[in-house]
Amino acid sequence: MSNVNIYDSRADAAIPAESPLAFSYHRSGAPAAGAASRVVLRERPFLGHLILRGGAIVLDEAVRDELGMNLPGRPQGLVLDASGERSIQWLSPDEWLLIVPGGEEFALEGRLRERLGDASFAIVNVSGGQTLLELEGDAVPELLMKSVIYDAHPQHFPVGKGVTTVFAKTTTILRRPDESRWELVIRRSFADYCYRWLLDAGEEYAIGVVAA
Amino acid sequence: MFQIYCPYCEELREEEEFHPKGEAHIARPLDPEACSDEEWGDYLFFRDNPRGVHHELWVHAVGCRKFFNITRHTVSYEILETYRMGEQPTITAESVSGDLAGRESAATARQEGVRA
Amino acid sequence: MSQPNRLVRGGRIDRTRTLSFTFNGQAYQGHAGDTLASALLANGVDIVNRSFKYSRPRGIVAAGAEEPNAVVQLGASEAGQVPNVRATQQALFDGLSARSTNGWPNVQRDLMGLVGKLGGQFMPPGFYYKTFMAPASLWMTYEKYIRKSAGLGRSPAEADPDIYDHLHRHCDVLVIGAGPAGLTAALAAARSGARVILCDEQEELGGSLLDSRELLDDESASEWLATVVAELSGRHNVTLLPRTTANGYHDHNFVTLHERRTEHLAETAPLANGHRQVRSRLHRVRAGRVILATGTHERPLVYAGNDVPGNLLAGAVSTYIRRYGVVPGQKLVLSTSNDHAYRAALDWQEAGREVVAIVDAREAPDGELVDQARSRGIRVVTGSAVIEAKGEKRVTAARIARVDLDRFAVAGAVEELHCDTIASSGGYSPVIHLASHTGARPTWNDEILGFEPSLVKGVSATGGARGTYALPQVLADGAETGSQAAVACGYTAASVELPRVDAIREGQACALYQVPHEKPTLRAPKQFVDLQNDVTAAGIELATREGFESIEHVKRYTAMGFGTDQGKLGNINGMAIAARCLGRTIPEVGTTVFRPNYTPVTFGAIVGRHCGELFDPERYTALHQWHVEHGAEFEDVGQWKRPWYYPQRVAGKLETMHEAVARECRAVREAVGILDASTLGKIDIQGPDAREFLGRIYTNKWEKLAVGKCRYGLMCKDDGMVTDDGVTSCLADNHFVMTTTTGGAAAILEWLELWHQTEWPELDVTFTSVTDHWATMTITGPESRKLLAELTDIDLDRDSFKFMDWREGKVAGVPARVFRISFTGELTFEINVQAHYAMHVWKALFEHGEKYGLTPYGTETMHVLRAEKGFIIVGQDTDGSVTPEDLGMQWCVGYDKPFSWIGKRALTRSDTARENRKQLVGLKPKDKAVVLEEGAQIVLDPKHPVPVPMVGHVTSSYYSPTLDSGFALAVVKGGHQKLGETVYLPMADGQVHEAEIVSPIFVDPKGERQHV
Amino acid sequence: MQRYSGFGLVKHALSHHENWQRQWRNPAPKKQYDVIIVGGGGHGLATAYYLAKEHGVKNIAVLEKGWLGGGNTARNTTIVRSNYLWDEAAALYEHAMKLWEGLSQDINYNVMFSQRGVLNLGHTLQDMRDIQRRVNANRLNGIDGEVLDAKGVQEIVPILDCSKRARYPVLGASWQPRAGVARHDAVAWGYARAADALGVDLLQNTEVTGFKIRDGRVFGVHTNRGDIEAKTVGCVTAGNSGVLAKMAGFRLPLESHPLQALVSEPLKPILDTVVMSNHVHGYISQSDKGDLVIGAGIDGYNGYGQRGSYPTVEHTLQAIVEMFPIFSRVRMNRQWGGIVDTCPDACPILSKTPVKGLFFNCGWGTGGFKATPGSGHVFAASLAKGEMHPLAAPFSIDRFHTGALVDEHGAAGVAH
Repeated sequence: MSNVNIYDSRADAAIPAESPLAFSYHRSGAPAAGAASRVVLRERPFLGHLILRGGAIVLDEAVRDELGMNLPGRPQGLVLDASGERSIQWLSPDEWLLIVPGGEEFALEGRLRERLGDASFAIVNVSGGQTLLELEGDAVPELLMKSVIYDAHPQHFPVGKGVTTVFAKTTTILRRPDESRWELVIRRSFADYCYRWLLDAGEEYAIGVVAA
Repeated sequence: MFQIYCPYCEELREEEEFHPKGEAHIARPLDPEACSDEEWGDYLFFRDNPRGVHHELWVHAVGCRKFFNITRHTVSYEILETYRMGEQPTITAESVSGDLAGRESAATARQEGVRA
Repeated sequence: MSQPNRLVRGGRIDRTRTLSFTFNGQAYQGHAGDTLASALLANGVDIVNRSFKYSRPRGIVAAGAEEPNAVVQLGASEAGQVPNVRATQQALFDGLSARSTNGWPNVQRDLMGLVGKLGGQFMPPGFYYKTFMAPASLWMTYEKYIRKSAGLGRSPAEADPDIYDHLHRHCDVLVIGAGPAGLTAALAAARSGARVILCDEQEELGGSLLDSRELLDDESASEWLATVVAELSGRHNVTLLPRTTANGYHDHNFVTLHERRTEHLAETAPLANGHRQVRSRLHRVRAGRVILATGTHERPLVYAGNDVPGNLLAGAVSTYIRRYGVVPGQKLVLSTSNDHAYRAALDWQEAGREVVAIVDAREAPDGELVDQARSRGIRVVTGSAVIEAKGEKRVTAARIARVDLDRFAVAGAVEELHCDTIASSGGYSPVIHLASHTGARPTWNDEILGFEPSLVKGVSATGGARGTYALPQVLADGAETGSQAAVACGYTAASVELPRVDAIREGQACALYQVPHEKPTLRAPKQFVDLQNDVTAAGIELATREGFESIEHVKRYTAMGFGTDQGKLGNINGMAIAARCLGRTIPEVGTTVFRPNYTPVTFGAIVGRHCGELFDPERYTALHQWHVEHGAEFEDVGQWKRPWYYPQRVAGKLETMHEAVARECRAVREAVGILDASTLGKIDIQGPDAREFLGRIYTNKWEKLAVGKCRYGLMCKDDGMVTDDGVTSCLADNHFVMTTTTGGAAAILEWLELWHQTEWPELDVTFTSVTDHWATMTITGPESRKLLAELTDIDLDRDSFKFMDWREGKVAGVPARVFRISFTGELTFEINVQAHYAMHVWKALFEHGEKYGLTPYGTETMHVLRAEKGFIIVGQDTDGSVTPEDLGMQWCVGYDKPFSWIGKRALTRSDTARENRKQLVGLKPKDKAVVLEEGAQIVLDPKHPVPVPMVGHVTSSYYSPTLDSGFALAVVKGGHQKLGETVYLPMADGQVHEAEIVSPIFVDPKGERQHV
Repeated sequence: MQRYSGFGLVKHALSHHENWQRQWRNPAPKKQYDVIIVGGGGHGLATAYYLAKEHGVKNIAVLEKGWLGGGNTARNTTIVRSNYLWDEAAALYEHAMKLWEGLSQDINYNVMFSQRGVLNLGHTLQDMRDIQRRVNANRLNGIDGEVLDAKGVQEIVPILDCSKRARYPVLGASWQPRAGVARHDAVAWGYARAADALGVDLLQNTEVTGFKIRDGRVFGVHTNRGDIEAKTVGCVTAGNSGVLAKMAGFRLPLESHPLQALVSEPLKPILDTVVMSNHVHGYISQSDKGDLVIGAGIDGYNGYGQRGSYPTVEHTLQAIVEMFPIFSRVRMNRQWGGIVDTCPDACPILSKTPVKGLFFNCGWGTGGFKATPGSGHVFAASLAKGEMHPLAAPFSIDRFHTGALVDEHGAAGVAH
């Protein structure tokens, strides 16, 4: 759709950026991951996050051409590209979350907009508002059981699935990009709460943090 | 606590992901200025509030953020169906009056049970 | 130390591990595997408590969740106190310390007992409704003493050192109860591949198999049990949860399981591998199918003196002997209505103690166990019952007699049998509590003389829980039920080979609840129905005489079933007694429905991790650390922590709020201030119909707002009342960004979606929250342009970048959108950058801002500055009953917009269009030193007697450093027509303030400063 | 009526309690009454009592489909207070408060009205503004109350966490000393006994299945025990008002929601006042028996099931433990739910209806129990005169058409 303002809000690499967890690392620290750690948490900050709105049929082709991925048309679908660096996730029948390496999002938005022309769609850059946490380790399913109300049993939550659900007293997007890894996409203003929650709930698994 | 089938996510989800938004199918009058005060008040405030089969509006607030409708029994709390915005229910108080009448009276009777 | 009642062998306890504990300060020993109750019985402790109302000595009656008497205070340390622990469910651990909850000076010699003995007669049910009324003024004093004598244990006085958590579990089949039925059910479901959870409230799985006499495949039940548990625990698809009570069954198969993880180890949770562990855990389970394998509770018989220590349930006697190796006495009399209870006598005899007699209410009992008893030489007295227990602190004798159950009378001579223990059994009640938690009404079954559960969708019952009692049938029923449940979840049935069990033939039981006494019930010695609440058969009879005919009335009037045991022992006996008194049958009297919890659950476990600093999320902006480091005090706004003010240290002293705010206000009006405004809700709106949508949702017009321009908008609900406000900017023709109030952000996004999705889906527009994406820094004050100019490439010239314009450009090297809007009335720039860079920009502003006197200010200063300009805060100056017109904001209402926008129609309703509504005005206190109280009520005649007619109230009030005076915003009836009039504000301290109604704009009424 | 007294109790004890009279009769329904009250809860029984006592109406029936006092009267958290914000609501609740103060003596039944005081806590600056506004209004309306700061609150409730450590620290409270709690069941039974003594027929297990209406005027009801005639019918059926309105052919501006409550196990006295917090959402008192009585929030959906959702209970206990960390090891005994008819403005409806002679008293939301005597008193006067009592008049159904709502949750947010 034309007649929108698209704006690259990402600054030059020289400008210092702070991840949503900067204050949390400062205040709560980051327990080192060790051999006993049954959960390891790693933040992947500063990625490009785009919200894509519109009809699946309209968007599918554009996404495939620009990203080489199919738009997941089924609910809870999550698709990654071959590198695993780019992903697109179903959020609602007319809403998807695109996550790409930081810095790619503006150009991608431009290319998608150009390709989609006057079709009915919207793209919103939300990169500054969220961050991605990776969880690995054998106790992750149990830690998730403590934290999210959604059934994260591997049988019910296969690789390639992603949901928006309740995390403690806030919300998260929970994704399973591969067999060993789970991802949480959390909102910036709730990031500290989520971090404190994970450290607290993960204490019995000797949770370790690989700080960004 | 309910488990609700979201017609957009196409699976059963926990009630905590949803917000109830009151009676379904309350259409805003197309020409509000033509309404009398009484008609406007009726639209704003007056509700069916049935004891039995009820159509209600919910939103999958922590999920797909879509509004949709639930047909639910307000005594047994059984969810009879969920359907998308713009659709009409296939189950109504009238359509199940035979089948549910028994269930409802049983449910009503439950009210008088002894509470331990 | 000796344990006089401990057998040398037998039971499942570990005699090699001796544990020390104290009860009422006295040291005792028990063994690993004991409960506190079994250890107390082993040590010959008869009196464990004093009763609630009559202070009668009470002993242990049961061996499980149904125990009404042995409710103790646990804990050696103050923080480790736990009130009202049921000794029958508390595993013994080394160092355990417990006390009785009642009894003064102690349970052995209790002075209140005298009161109970002498005064008991004056305390029939409901006596307090009939007394303590005169004089009325004394009730609070009476109440103090009533309260003092009530209650069981005491609350800890210190905060809980332990932690708790929740697990959100999902499974195909949840099996509740790991007795024989539950085990085969779980096995069948598990073998089919279903995800299974099996929980049991006891310390170990097995249920009745733990004290069973039957052989399974020719071996003791524990052998078979061990094999099954081994298989289940080896399966990936099975979760076994011992020490876990299913406490609540909720709608759609949501079940709460309370797992006690450390209560068997110590009073506060010990560390595990150096880490804290949770004391108890709540499993919030959503199950495809729920199987109730909860077994039965035995009913005691109701006879005179049935509360004297030494009266036990027959089944409990067996449990203590067979499971714990404890015989709770020397000489036993068993009073029964059924065969099953004969086991208690057989077990007693096998333990080497004397069975004085079995007194059976049936005329001709003929089951296998009866034959066994007779063949072992035990005296069996038929057609009779124990009509009274003698003894005070321990049973000394049983008075037995022939009873005529039809006529409810003693029918023969009374014989007194010396004994120290009376076991009784009046039959078995299926444990149906969970099944009735969502309102399903159990039905009476005359064959089993008990209530059967009625089951909602997705729930089945098996074994004793549905009245199937014989072990072979129970095992088979469990397997069948488990298999069906798995199939219902989409799995294929798997086979379960059942162990061979020789069935014991049992004769028909008879219906016996209250045993008749020679004297009529009202004159007989007390016959207890509900031991915990001291409810007697006479009390129930009296209630029915007084017209309490509904069983619910009877229960409420007598308090039957309202204890911490929730009437597990007494309810059905009580119903039977009420039925007899009313000449009705039990089902005619009613039914019994239970409420969660099955057994009480620690608050901490229900709260889980949601306490302390995780009670509610604290939302932070990207600049939070800076605020903390610069000494900000914070205000809670919704979940956000917003800087409230920044007290500075001046001459070694920290400023008061008043001083800090005055300084911050002056900085803004005279130089430049900076506010972190990131918390404002921001919604990105795109689509060709975005403009149309805004026009419908806001009160004012949007069709002509040009790209690059901003506009203030007001939102109403369809009742015409203001609900939110904010500035919305046109980024492009089809692209807007809306700001909302901090607290309203989520609700407004949902509000927009509601209208779009339900009423106007044809409008092509989308809404996305970008609140977190953008950080917003407001620099405001006469020096703000100069400051910003040092950091930006944007042309800040007043003619090219006008008030209510926005521009894109770099600020401190960061791409930014800058909005020239003002909430202070001063020259203002709101700088929005991607939040990752907020700290960089903020610090850069301070690097350059020092020379201009850049001063951070918080919400308090913001409030003062906006109020001086008459800008409202929705939720403070409005309260859901205020229209745009009441606010005098007709300039913000598009009366002639073609679409009848949300809220418009309601404005012309008769009351909404009325004159003399409360309207927003300014108030100038006559004494400028006075800062009126926010919430002060406004009157026209302060001398008017109470009730004084009120015409409005103060909504916002501050001291203005600019005016050097207090000032306020207020709503006043017809205020817009009353400018210049004087009103009065009578305060609690007797002072009456005078104020003049003025325009709500106190500073720069022409709005020149923001345009400079 | 046999008068109750301590002396009488002794006398009965000496005769083994064999001579107590029924507290109320169990009469057969008559064909016709002057006034029928539908609903035998606290409000309905109070209405009947005051009709008989103060308005000389002798021929009254109360129709109860179950057992007396078996609805919300039996299911609430027993809090009584009158510190409402708006003049109209404050006047009605204060009217009730004055009746509470002499109620036990008036009906010769100890309703155990314990004026132990109620604190409404404030946790945010806006909470405190609202509290000041309300207390100032209360004072000018002649209702007791004061604004306390955190220190003042701490003095009254030493076990409350008033520290700044709390997520939402206590900033202060409103304090109404005359407020308190009462024994809920006794209120229903006391009114029932007193009404019965004045000749009112209390008909239990009598369910109204329809109204007899001719020419827009009511002249009786259909019941499961046959038709009963009366020219004046007052419906006081919280939790069923919408159902009855539908029988009479109109709708009401209310919805019925679950409201949950819970109790702990009985404890020795630890909490001597009522503490309510709207912000963290929990309210608590300790019953004379020792239970902590805790009220939860309303579930957002319609429900007649007398139960709500579990998270509502969880949130409430989180709030309680947040306020009282020492209660973490105390255990919850029992939870239950009631059905509250809520109006859009959190105020009741006391009103004539489109059917002449048919009056409704409903929509009390979470505020019903505390209003019981006042509600019955003004409703009785309205039924007797055929015109709404001045204190009831602002609560007419009309207000939902004119817009004259009395918005008790808009500003005060304390409608419990």
